[in-house]
Amino acid sequence: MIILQITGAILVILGLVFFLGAAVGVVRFPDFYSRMHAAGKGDTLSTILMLLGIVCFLIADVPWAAVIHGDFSLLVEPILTSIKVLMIALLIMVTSPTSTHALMQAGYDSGIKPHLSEADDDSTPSDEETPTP
Amino acid sequence: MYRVLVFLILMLTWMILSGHFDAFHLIMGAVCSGIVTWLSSDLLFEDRSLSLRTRLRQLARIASYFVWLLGQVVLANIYTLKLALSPGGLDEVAPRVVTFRTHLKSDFAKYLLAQSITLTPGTVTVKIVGDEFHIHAISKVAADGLDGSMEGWIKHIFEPEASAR
Amino acid sequence: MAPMKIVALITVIITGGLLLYATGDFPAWGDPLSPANNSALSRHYIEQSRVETAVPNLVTAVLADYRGYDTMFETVVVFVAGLAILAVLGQGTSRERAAIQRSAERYQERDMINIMTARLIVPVLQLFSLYVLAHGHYSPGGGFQGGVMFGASFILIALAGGLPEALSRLSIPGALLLAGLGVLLYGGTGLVCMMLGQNFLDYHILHRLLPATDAVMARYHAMLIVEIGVAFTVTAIMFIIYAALSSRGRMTGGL
Amino acid sequence: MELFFKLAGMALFVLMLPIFYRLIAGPNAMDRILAVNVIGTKTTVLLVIIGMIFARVGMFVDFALAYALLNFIGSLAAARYYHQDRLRQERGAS
Repeated sequence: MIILQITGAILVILGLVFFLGAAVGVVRFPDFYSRMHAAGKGDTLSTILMLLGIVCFLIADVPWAAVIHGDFSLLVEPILTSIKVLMIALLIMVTSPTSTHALMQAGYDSGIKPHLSEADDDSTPSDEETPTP
Repeated sequence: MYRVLVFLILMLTWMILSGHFDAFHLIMGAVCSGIVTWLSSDLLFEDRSLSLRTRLRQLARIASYFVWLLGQVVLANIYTLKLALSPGGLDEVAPRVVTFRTHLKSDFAKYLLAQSITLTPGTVTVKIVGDEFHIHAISKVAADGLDGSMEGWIKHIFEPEASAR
Repeated sequence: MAPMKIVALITVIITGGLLLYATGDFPAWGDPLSPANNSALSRHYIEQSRVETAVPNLVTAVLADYRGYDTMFETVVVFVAGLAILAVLGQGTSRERAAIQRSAERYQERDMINIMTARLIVPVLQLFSLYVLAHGHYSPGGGFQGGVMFGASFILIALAGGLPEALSRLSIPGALLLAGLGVLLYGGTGLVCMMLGQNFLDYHILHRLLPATDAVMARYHAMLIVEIGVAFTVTAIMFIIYAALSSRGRMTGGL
Repeated sequence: MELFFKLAGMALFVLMLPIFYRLIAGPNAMDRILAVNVIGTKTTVLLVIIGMIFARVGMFVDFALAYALLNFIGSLAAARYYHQDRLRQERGAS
């Protein structure tokens, strides 16, 4: 069970690292849209990783010795809790891109100036456009 | 038909949430699932002409797609992390708006594509107008990443006959 | 604006500081000597509520049974607040509604991604709110929380698919009926107790009406009935407040 | 293990501070909504972690689920409000 705990700890720490990326990105990036990139993605993955780590801890916490001796009732509650935590992760995976998208669209349609770099104007397949409100 | 399916899914969710399996709570769960089915079963499963077999096949393909997507999400985050933390990373930040047309037909397929684009490297769906996707990409590398492999995956999920040809 | 903002900021900081300072006076977590444990009344609740009502969650027992009056009038306050908002903002005349509908449709195209997410989330949200409502006896929750979340599911429909879509699921007259029904369910439970010869909201006498219950389980089930009443009112009023405020009383357009 | 989760929760809070900076400084309203959205998502995780510290995850998971759902509705409402508000202003100006 120590392996599960170590895996869980690694996942939680990885989640924190990704969240560090999101936090730094939110502060450092030049305009609203790129900040949204950092926030939207770092947020989703770090949340999912940390919740997965917590699931690992929950499963490791089950008194396996008693379960092996036939006392399966002890298994019910941790399993249900783990499924609920996974449900939160799934929920975040659905809702977080949606709110990212809704915020992006609101900013785009209301004409927040994007920070477009002049350095590379090789508009390959991309046809750049300034938002026309 | 689909109502029964929705009811069963909701009942399963109820049992996971509840954790009490005595008769009183199960009956209450059936009543509550019934209420929710009655109120909002029309929200789930838009296209009801498909048979359950097709649905199950789609579900299996969506599951394998999810695994691939999760890998892409990790890559997305490593990319953002690199941009955010490396001192020269900001030079690479060159946001742009890309538009492209999709060949996907159903709304759910477009939805899945839009959400996947939002989750993966440096791109966010800003809006969908009809068939046209407006994508905001954070850098040139990210914009070049939109090569249509993701659309191929999703086309394979929902329209397997079309993509086989 | 700027001076007002500074005043607001200072107010917030001072309030927050006072609240943080006040937490220092709290008894330690689970402290048996805390003042809340030492009056005769609270000791009675802590020791006897499980025996008297069969409800493991002490908070629910106190809220819906021992202090039933309190909760009933809270529900009435919520109800009256909804009525007041409708009275001030109005329900919109039909001609106005049609005119605004036309102008609103022009610039307000709905967003497909939001709609699809709402379609996925709303059933989960509704089922979860019913779970919170029904399991108020075991885990934290109850009528108010469940009602707020059920109301939020209608708000989500309105946000994603437009207010007309949400109003077609729960119309304003329907919501008012639901809100009234909730208060009626609560007060009616109390009145039935009176008719059976007990005090108002003294649930244990209800074992004569409810099948297969004794005096203790009657209190348990009556609490659930009362919570359902609270949830009805809160759901309806949440939605009414949102619909009225987001459309400035015209019941169309909206966010 | 409790110590690990206490440290993790504290680290999570410390990492939220830059986002609080964005919340206070953020040049316009959308930046602030963004910051609130991120903090909300992280609060979900923080609730589960608090549950681990108190060894009552079964209870706190319900809070986290409710919070995640309501946080999503909140940021969607904020985005829609901003969107419509701007559109209304433009219509009023033209």
